Amino acid sequence: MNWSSLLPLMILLSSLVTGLIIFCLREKRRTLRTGLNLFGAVTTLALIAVMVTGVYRGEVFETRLPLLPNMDLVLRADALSLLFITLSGLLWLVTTVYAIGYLEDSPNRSRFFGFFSFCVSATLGIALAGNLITFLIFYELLTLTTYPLVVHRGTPASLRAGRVYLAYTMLGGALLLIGVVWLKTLAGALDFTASGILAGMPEIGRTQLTVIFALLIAGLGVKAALVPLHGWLPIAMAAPAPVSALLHAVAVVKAGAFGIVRVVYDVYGIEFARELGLTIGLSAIAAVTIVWGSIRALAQDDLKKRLAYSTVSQVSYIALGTAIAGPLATIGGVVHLVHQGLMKITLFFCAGNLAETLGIHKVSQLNGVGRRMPWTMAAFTLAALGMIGMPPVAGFVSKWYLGVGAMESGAQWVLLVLAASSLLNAAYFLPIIYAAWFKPARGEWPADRRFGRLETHWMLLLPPLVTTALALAAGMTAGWVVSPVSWSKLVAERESGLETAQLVQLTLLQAPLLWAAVLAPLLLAIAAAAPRLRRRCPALAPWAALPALAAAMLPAAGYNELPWLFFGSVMGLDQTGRVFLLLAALLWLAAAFYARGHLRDDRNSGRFCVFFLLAMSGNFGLVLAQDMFGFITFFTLMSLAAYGLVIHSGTAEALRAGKTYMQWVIMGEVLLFAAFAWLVHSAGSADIRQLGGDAHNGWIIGLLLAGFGIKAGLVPLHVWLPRAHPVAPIPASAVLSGIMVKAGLLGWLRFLPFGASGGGSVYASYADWGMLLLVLGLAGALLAVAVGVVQRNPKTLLAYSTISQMGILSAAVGAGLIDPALQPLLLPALLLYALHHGLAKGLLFLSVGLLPQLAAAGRGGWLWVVVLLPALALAGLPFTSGALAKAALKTAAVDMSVLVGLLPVTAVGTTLLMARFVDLMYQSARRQGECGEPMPGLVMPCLLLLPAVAVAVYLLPQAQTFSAAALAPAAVWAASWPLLLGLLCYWLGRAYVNRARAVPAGDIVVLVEAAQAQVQRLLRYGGALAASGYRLLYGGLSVPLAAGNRQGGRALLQLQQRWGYWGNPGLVFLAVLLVVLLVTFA
Amino acid sequence: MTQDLIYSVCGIALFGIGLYGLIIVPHILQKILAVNIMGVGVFMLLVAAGHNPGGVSDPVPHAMVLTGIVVAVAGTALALSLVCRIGELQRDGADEEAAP
Amino acid sequence: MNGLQLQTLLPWLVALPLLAAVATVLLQRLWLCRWLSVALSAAQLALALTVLLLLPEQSDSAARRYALGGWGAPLGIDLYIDGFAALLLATTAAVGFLLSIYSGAYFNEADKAARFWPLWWLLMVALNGIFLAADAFNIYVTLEILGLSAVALVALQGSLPALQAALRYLLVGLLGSLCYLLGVALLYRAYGTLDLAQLALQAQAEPLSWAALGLITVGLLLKTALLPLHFWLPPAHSSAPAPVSAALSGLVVKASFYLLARFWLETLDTAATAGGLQMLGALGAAAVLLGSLQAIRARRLKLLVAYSTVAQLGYLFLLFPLAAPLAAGPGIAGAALDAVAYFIIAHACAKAAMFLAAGNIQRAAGHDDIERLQGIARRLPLSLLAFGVAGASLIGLPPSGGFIAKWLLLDTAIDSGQWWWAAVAIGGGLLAAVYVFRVLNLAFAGSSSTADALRMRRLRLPKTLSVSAFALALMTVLLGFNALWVLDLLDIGAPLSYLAGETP
Amino acid sequence: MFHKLDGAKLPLGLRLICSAAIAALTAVLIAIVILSGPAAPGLQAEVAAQLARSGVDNPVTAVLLNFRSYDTLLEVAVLLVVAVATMPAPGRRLRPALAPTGDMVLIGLIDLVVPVVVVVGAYLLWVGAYAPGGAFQAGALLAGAGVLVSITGRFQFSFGALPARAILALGLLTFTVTAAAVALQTGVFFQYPTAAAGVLILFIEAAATISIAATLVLLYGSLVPPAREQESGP
Repeated sequence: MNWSSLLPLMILLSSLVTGLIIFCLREKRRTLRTGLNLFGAVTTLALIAVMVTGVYRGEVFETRLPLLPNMDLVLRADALSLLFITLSGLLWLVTTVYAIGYLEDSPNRSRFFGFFSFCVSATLGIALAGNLITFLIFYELLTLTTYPLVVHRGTPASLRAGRVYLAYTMLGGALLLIGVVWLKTLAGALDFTASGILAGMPEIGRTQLTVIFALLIAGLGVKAALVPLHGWLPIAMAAPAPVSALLHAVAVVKAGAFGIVRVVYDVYGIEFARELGLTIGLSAIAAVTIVWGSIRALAQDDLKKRLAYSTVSQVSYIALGTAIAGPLATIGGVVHLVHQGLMKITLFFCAGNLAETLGIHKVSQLNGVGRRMPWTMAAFTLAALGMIGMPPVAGFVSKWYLGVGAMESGAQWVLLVLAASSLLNAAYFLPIIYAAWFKPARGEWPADRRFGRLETHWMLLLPPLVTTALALAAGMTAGWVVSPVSWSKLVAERESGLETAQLVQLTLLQAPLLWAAVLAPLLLAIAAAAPRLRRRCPALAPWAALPALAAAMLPAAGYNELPWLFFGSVMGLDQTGRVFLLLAALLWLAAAFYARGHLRDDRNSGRFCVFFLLAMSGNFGLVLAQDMFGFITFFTLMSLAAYGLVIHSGTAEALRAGKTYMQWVIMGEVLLFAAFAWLVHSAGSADIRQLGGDAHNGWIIGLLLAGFGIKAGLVPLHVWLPRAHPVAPIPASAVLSGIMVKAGLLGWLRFLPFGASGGGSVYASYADWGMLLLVLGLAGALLAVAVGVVQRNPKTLLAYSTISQMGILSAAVGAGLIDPALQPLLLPALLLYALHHGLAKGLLFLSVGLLPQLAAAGRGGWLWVVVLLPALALAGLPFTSGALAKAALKTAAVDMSVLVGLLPVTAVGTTLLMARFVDLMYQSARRQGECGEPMPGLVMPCLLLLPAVAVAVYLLPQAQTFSAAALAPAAVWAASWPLLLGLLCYWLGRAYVNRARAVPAGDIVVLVEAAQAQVQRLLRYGGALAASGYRLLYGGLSVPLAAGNRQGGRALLQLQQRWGYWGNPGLVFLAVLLVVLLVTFA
Repeated sequence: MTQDLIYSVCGIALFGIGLYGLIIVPHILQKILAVNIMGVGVFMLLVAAGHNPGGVSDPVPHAMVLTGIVVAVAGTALALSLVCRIGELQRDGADEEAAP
Repeated sequence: MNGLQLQTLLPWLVALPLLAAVATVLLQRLWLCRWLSVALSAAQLALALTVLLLLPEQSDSAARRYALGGWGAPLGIDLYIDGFAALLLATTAAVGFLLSIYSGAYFNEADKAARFWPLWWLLMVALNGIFLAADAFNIYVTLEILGLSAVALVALQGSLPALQAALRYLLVGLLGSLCYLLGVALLYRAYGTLDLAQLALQAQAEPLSWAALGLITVGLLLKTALLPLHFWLPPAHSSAPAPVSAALSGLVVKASFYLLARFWLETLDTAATAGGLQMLGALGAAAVLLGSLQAIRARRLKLLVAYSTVAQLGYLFLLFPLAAPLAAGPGIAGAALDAVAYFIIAHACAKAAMFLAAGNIQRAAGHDDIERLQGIARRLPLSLLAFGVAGASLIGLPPSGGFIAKWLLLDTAIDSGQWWWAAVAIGGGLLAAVYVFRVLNLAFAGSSSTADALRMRRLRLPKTLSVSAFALALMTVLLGFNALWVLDLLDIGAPLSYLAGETP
Repeated sequence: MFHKLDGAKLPLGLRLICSAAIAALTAVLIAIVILSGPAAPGLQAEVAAQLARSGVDNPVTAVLLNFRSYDTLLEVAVLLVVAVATMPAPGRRLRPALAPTGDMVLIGLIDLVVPVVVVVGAYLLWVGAYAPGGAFQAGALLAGAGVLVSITGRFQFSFGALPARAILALGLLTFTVTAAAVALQTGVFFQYPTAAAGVLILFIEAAATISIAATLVLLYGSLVPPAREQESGP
């Protein structure tokens, strides 16, 4: 026995001994117990750290104790076990702190902490188990040690929970035992080996192996809560919060999942398992579990139960990743061990905090709790977003790998499952977040306890914050050597024998300004968490956009490569990016200045500002990102932050708009996720620069079109836009319509096979998609005019105008897809158009806020230029930026007769809309009373933007190609006649338009919502049906265990009573005597 | 039929009779006696097995029977003393029930 | 260790408890009895362990045989030891040691204590005698000592149910002994010898040996309380004083099982039939299931534990079908014995611990009605922990002796192609979980009025009681670690020797 | 008095079945015994061969106290078990079954008979070495005398007292110690030196006789139901 063979044992003992000592302590020795607890946890962690460094240096740690002939108790550290023990050790420490705070002054603490330590010991044992038998031993031990924790409270509910828990786990343990023994008789010692034990044993019957596999998975599936073996998990919620946290995040469910990974990879061997066809079944079960758990979670009002069902769903990601059986999916599954642990423990901590501090147990009681407990709810929100799969929280990373892995293994349907699960996750988490932050509180909390200056006891507050930070860090630093993902990569490499790891690159920061552009608003937003800074925030916000502006203006070459961030983050500024960054910087700058004045009297200006800055940061980031992860991360950041902007006013309308917005955002995220996963797989890299045209297939293009189409307001995915843009405060509307929708366009430009050189044949298959996009875009361009022109609210009208303009851009992109030959010219044209539209639309929105000034404009009619110039530019008045953009588009799409032919028609429509807009503004301005007092500080930003609208487009290098075409006399005429025609039309139809009833904003979504109500009723009915079926299936199980054997045993009892007399036993004796004699006679 | 065979058959028959008594006869004293009868049957069989017509008979079964008798006496005595104590307790119990 | 011969130690294993019995009869002072007994128990343990240590050096079967009086087999009586016997001896000594410590604190009435110690030591005499026995009639006498002393110990409780249970136990024991003796008589008649080894050589498959085997089997089954004949066990074991229950359930029933195994698989193996072996297995399986169900139903704690014994004994009988020579090769038979021997040892420790814990609870609460025991854990945490740990072993949860035993059993069952016995073992484990946790639930049930009532009683339970119960439970756990050592020992002398393909 | 101990009376059908079963069993056993022919030759040859070394002439005694003396030792242990089990609590006396009687005839008879019994007992003990007789027979005879003495109330045994216990344990103690002590001489338990075998056996038997007699008296006494207070009156 030397050091390296003792270390695993010592890790185990460090928690075991702690538990033993604590067990012997008297209840009153509080300080000593706390000290011991922390000491034990820290010691374990330290030993784990020693081991990790040792393994890193190539040492082998193995404790081997003989147990039975040909069977040893083996504790060994490999990559997979290190991952798990590190997680366990870390979360133990955190949970210990939490539990100390949580259980203050409650009885039986020595018992609790004793078993708590035992439980950790068992988990560590599971992690370190070097063969199936050792694993089994600790697995059973875990059952035993968690039971006292589950029933700790001693209430009837918890006792029942304990019984159910035992019933399930004991059955599972028994199945596992049979499987292990059987396997052992066939295959010997069952030491975990990287490529599986069984692959090298062809002589074993396949049917047997299949049955054994089923037994093992069923046994492990109980703890991993695979449907239909998950019934214990929600019931076990009766346990105290730290126990739930530990049960769900680390110990129990993870033990099951971990076991599944071990069995599939290290016992069967992934290749072999797939050959046997075993992984299909497992992945199917996992998929069903994922979806079913989520559906059940939807129906729960009890917060902890909802989280429990969420666990049911989430843990199966691990099984799914394992079963998909590709190296990347393995990474996803394994890393989800860690990620889910971090996030779920956070959620449970938070739920515990709510219950402990405010007495809140139900989702329905959560209204407005975000104000009372901001830190807790912030942690909750982040973790929940991670669960949904929002980057950059850790959950995204695992989903990412799972998706890519599924593609790699040709299991496309998994994407569907992931998408469905994400949607469902959102459906049950977002209402919580929404209620906590945005709904007003309903009077008193059920049981409010005060803890001085903090919102709750510091020991309760610290752990969730730490785990959230870790979850966030795990997602952000996915590419770092010591991140869970890299670790999982190591595991996956070992398991599948494939090289997937990247070389570790040195950090390259060639263009620090790019980072500054992103970080400036982000840091400011974070700083604004402090109340004192928050008040200053509006004043500071504009300056945060300056680095971006500088970056867009100044020439800078090269890329920032941060391999440890995400999956190797790359930031760069290419031509496309530069245009978008310029647009973004200008708009955000102007909007920020505008907001300073606009929100001067708003009580919540600080909050607005935080969201504003976050969205800004996301927007800059997505423009700069040159890798998919960066792109989607910032894209998500922007989308989510924009939610805060949309609902800022808090009116019913705003809330409804926010809801619609969020639904579509989530949908878009899911679609994009699927698309990206597929893309990364087929391209082999997440780096956009290496994205060849041949990486795509029809599905990817379809997903990209739909995913970005939502953001870009592509008909019929546009419905959120006319609702969300108008209700937001004016500066927010400006950036929403001006630049944020352009993110969709940018996405297309970046990820569609656009502007890339490629063979003609590859593109042939994209033509259909291109045609679709073209048709939808043009339809949108025209229909939006029809709907927009009857609007009364100028902002809604502008939103429809945006849809119309984006339709044109979409159609252009579609044209590019149809005919790749167009692309070299089309790309700069698109950029020009985007810049022009963004600036003009932004200014138009800002101008809406100037109404009071305009109304009082008697003395300065010149202010109308702020309204008229962008309006005319949009309409395409010759020599304006609009004329240039349109000419460019026409030139570029010269071969695309449909587009070229319809462009003037859209110009007519745009003119109509703009005429209507100016008319509306004019009408409003005339009715002075409605306009209110003019606010100071609004004019300046508009004036700042005005020259940009006028000339910025001409300054672009891309403009040079087209300026000649735009300034040619024919072009001038071509630009003029639609304008004139439009004005004429408006003049003719003005009376009708003024009388017409406005189509409700969101047009078709109204119909959808009507249908939705019906669907919801149906769903509720279906849910009830499912629930009753569930009771039918499982209700029966708990009854005989709980109510006990009252009926079944009566006959037996009578039998026994009768046997108490002598007669029957005597007879029995005789019978036995005769039988024995009979059978002994051969 | 030789002499030892007669004894053997009788021994087995006695065993059967004892068994019948033990199982069927309700009274506890009779049961105890039945056990003794069974014992006697076995002893007879043993002694018969040691019978050596025409020669010295085998002393080992004799010794075994002697030992067996003592054991049987001990068992019987213990059983009887238990019966006595049970009877005593039952009588006390009956008294207590009757008293109030 | 040349000076110390294994053989010379064997008679001391009987003589030591005999002398102890005499000494405790003669000593008047209670505390003297108590400490002497504890000391002698320790000596007995040391003796048994020394035997265990010396055993591996003796591969020759003659070296493990001790001719009392120097006469040798047919005429005199031999003592014989092999791995199986040695392990059981060591188990007896170890469990006996802890039970002695416990009993010292448990019996505080002069009268009971004065009777207890001699009877206790005579029980030890009988147990050691049986494990060492190599003579069929000698076994009869030791069986009688065992039965009578056990009955007397049960009757120590003095309550009416205890006396009635004792009486029934006594009659059953006598009936069993007489059946056994009848079988021995038939054997002597047929083969003219009483020595087991010689019987094994001479016995043939003929009606007389079949009848003898049948009678011996029924007699021993009755004493082992295999399922249809188990009716006497629950009342006797549940109404006895705690340490007595522990010894009865842990050790005494194992003695008759040990003999059954010897007769079926060694001495009269030629007469053993496949049908008989399978039938014993089937009865065992039935015992596992029905006994567990009864335990689940039991209202009283000690009754629950007693029924659990009925169930656990069922496992042991799986030895017969698994070791059946027709079923599999010699390796499997050896594995089956390994499994069952481990079962015996693990169950001895676990069940003793459980009964001691139950005794503590009964003493503290004044009753052992399970429903009324809520909140008892707060008062007797260590006892309940002991109960839980021992229960885990019964369920077969690792790491415990019970787990290893179950593992080996499953292994053997699957290996020999008789998977249905594996199903029995698994099912039994699950049922055991149900009844064990039924009790453990009490530990966590909220404090009720009972807990307060207990506090009112203010009965200080001596620490020794709970600590020794826990020590036994701990032993059960320790057995779950290095099983190799135990199993290596077991193979010495190839117990049930034909299994290894040799005849003694 | 024992009604509650009795098993329920079985129904006739069951009794018939039982009887049939037992009859069948007995018949089978008898058939087997008859068919299996004469008994195998026993151990008489071996006994005869070794009798000279046993120290006694009576083969049964030789088997009992030398060849198979281990069994006999355990037999004495069985008696001790029962003695301990039925032993009255310390300080409690066994009650005489009859009130001390003043019947002169009875007293005279006892005075006459008891010494004779003692002498006969001693003879039986001694003759065991040569002819049927021995410890158990002698002990039983002595016990008879003891019972006589105790029921007439002439003498009351206090079995809880130390001397009585000593007497009860004497047989086992002597036997065990002797068996172990000879091992010092010969190296084997129970292997008496041939020369001293006869004496040692007699010594053991004497001790055993006393214990057996005492045990039997104790057993008899313990069975006497304690008289009820009300009924013990005249």
